[in-house]
Amino acid sequence: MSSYPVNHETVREWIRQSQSGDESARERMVESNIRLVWSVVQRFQNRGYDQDDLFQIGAIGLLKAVDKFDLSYNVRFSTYAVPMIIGEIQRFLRDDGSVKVSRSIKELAIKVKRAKEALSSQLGRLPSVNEIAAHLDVTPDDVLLSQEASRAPSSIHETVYENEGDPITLLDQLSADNGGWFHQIAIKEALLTLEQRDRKIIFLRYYMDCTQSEVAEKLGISQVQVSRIEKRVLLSIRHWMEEAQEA
Amino acid sequence: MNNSLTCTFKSISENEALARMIAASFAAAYDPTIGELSDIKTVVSEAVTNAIIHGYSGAENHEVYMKMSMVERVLTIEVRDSGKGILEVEKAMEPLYTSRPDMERSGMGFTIMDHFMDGVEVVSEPGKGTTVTMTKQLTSVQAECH
Amino acid sequence: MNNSLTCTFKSISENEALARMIAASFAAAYDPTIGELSDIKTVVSEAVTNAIIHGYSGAENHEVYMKMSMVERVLTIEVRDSGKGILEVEKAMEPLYTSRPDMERSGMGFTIMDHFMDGVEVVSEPGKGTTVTMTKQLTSVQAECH
Amino acid sequence: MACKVEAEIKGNILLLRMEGELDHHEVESIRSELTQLMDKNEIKHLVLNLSNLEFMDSSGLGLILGRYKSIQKAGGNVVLCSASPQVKRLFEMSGMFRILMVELSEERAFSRLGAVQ
Ligand SMILES: Nc1ncnc2c1ncn2[C@@H]1O[C@H](COP(=O)(O)OP(=O)(O)OP(=O)(O)O)[C@@H](O)[C@H]1O
Ligand SMILES: Nc1ncnc2c1ncn2[C@@H]1O[C@H](COP(=O)(O)OP(=O)(O)OP(=O)(O)O)[C@@H](O)[C@H]1O
Ligand SMILES: [Mg+2]
Ligand SMILES: [Mg+2]
Repeated sequence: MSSYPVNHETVREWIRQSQSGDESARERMVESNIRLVWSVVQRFQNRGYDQDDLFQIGAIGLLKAVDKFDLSYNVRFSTYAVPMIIGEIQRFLRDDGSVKVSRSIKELAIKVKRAKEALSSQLGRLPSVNEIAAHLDVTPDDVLLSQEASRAPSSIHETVYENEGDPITLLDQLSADNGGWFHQIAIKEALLTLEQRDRKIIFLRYYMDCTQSEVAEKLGISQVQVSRIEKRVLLSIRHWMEEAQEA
Repeated sequence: MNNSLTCTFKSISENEALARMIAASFAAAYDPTIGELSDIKTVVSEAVTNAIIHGYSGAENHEVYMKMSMVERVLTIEVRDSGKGILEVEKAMEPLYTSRPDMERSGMGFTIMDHFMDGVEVVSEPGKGTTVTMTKQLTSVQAECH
Repeated sequence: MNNSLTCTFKSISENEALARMIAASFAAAYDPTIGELSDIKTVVSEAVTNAIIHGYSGAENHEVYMKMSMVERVLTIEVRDSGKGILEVEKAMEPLYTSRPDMERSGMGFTIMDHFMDGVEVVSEPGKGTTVTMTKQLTSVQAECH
Repeated sequence: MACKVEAEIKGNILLLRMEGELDHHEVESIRSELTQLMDKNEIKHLVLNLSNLEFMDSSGLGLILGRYKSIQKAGGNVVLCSASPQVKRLFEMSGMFRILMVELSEERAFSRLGAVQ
């Protein structure tokens, strides 16, 4: 990149020559300001445009600045040129830029969903955000944003009814035979497969309705331990039941 | 690389999505799987929703505090409100327990947090507020494809 | 709907992207145009990068504070550091002025903030830190479907 | 992303296709619309297509359970015909599969309910 510091007076001389029709002076002005244009173009990264294209547009802004710069004012050329370059690029971007985010995000969200599915089967596991971004050739930011952005304000508001009295659990509310997460019978069978302490914990928790702390006290262990064991056991019961169902 | 982030936002329901998004952005730098990311978003949603609807009973002029930190790929998320607090934490954490069946809550929030994270700790003082702290070890992408 | 969000994060360069994402998520709820969203991300990036590389000279153990608020579709973003401050704010804001040509900075940060936002205010005290406050009126939803 | 709900009524069956993110914020506004819709059209059965629902938390569970209760009172059924793994996991965790019927497509859900009617 040929870009070098040029002294103030030389710049003014080149502008004068350029404005009176000297093409080579005009070219020299462009050459010596390449860095300037690039540093503006950089700021428009990630807008889905080719950097070289933006550079061309920026260079047009620069030329306009050369042509319009008023030598009778005592400002530096760069001070005048930077806004012209930015303005030129912004004008170029404006049409596309005025699309609402919600719309473009929706389109990307669909692509992300497809990529997610394709990569999952290809990799045999869920892909990472970066893998999806690489696959679609977009930034990880965009992948994230497409997953959750543009939340339109909701239209209707509902009245909240206050109910006095004891809180009712869902279990109470769901009528019929629902006694927890499990079929009563299946769980009995599953329980038989457990170690004694584990079985006891489940028994106390789900048949005797004890809290985790109560169980902890009864068994002389901490509540956190109860919680851990319970989690592990529930998982193993679920697996057991799934297998039982498949069999 | 370890990192930390704290933020504070208004107790309006719109911020449930914002909190999810912030959490996802914070975690994204560690290249989590989409599954981990979705777990993280879900538990943040649960904790922040609880702060808003239970802690502050839906009043919008309060603040919810969230802190995230990552140390050696262990993610810690803390969600705090200065709301009404929980009288019996144990009971509140039971699956299907809800104090607001009238609002069609299902009482699954804490259970979901428990399942999706490696650890969940709830500290609450009636009249003072509630702090939920959750941790999760992220898998490393390499570790998976041995 | 008005909203506000404050956050604090470590002065590591990874958080430039995080800050951008947070700002984008905050603004996205107001359905900005793509151009507006890019502008917002860019200026947050500029201000946070300045705080990290100039304010804290790249030291990673400090904190950057960011506050966003939205009132009647006017977005205000404040980025603050407690770093070394700016001696001559006027001069610093001139296009192409940089104190770090050695780092290949181009001195364009403030100029970009100025152009992408409706207003930029810089308050700084040497030795104390710098606060950059920027505002932008988002286009209204109706304005585009004429 | 906001939650979009597409409703389709066939006889006394209401089909809901949900899209986006179903959290507490979204549920608040959807619920009242939904109850109105169901009352006005004397809905007996509900078919849920959640294949495009990207996110759901316990608020969504509450919404579905709430509708389930009123459907159940009317002697109807709630049929799930599609959901993402994330949503399925929540259903599993909360025991929802015990009260929901599961079918592979909207068509099959309809024909099954037709048979039940
Ligand atoms: N931040 C909080 N402040 C005060 N009370 C809380 C808070 N979080 C939870 N609770 C209490 O704990 C109970 C259980 O919370 P949990 O999230 O498990 O269920 P829920 O919020 O009632 O229902 P769901 O989360 O399924 O919609 C709540 O009903 C409430 O009484
Ligand atoms: N937060 C800050 N703390 C201390 N000094 C700052 C801060 N922000 C900016 N400055 C000073 O202001 C100057 C101009 O900032 P500006 O962002 O315009 O340019 P730059 O950062 O040097 O280069 P560029 O942003 O183009 O990479 C900086 O070089 C620095 O001296
Ligand atoms: Mg909850
Ligand atoms: Mg800068």
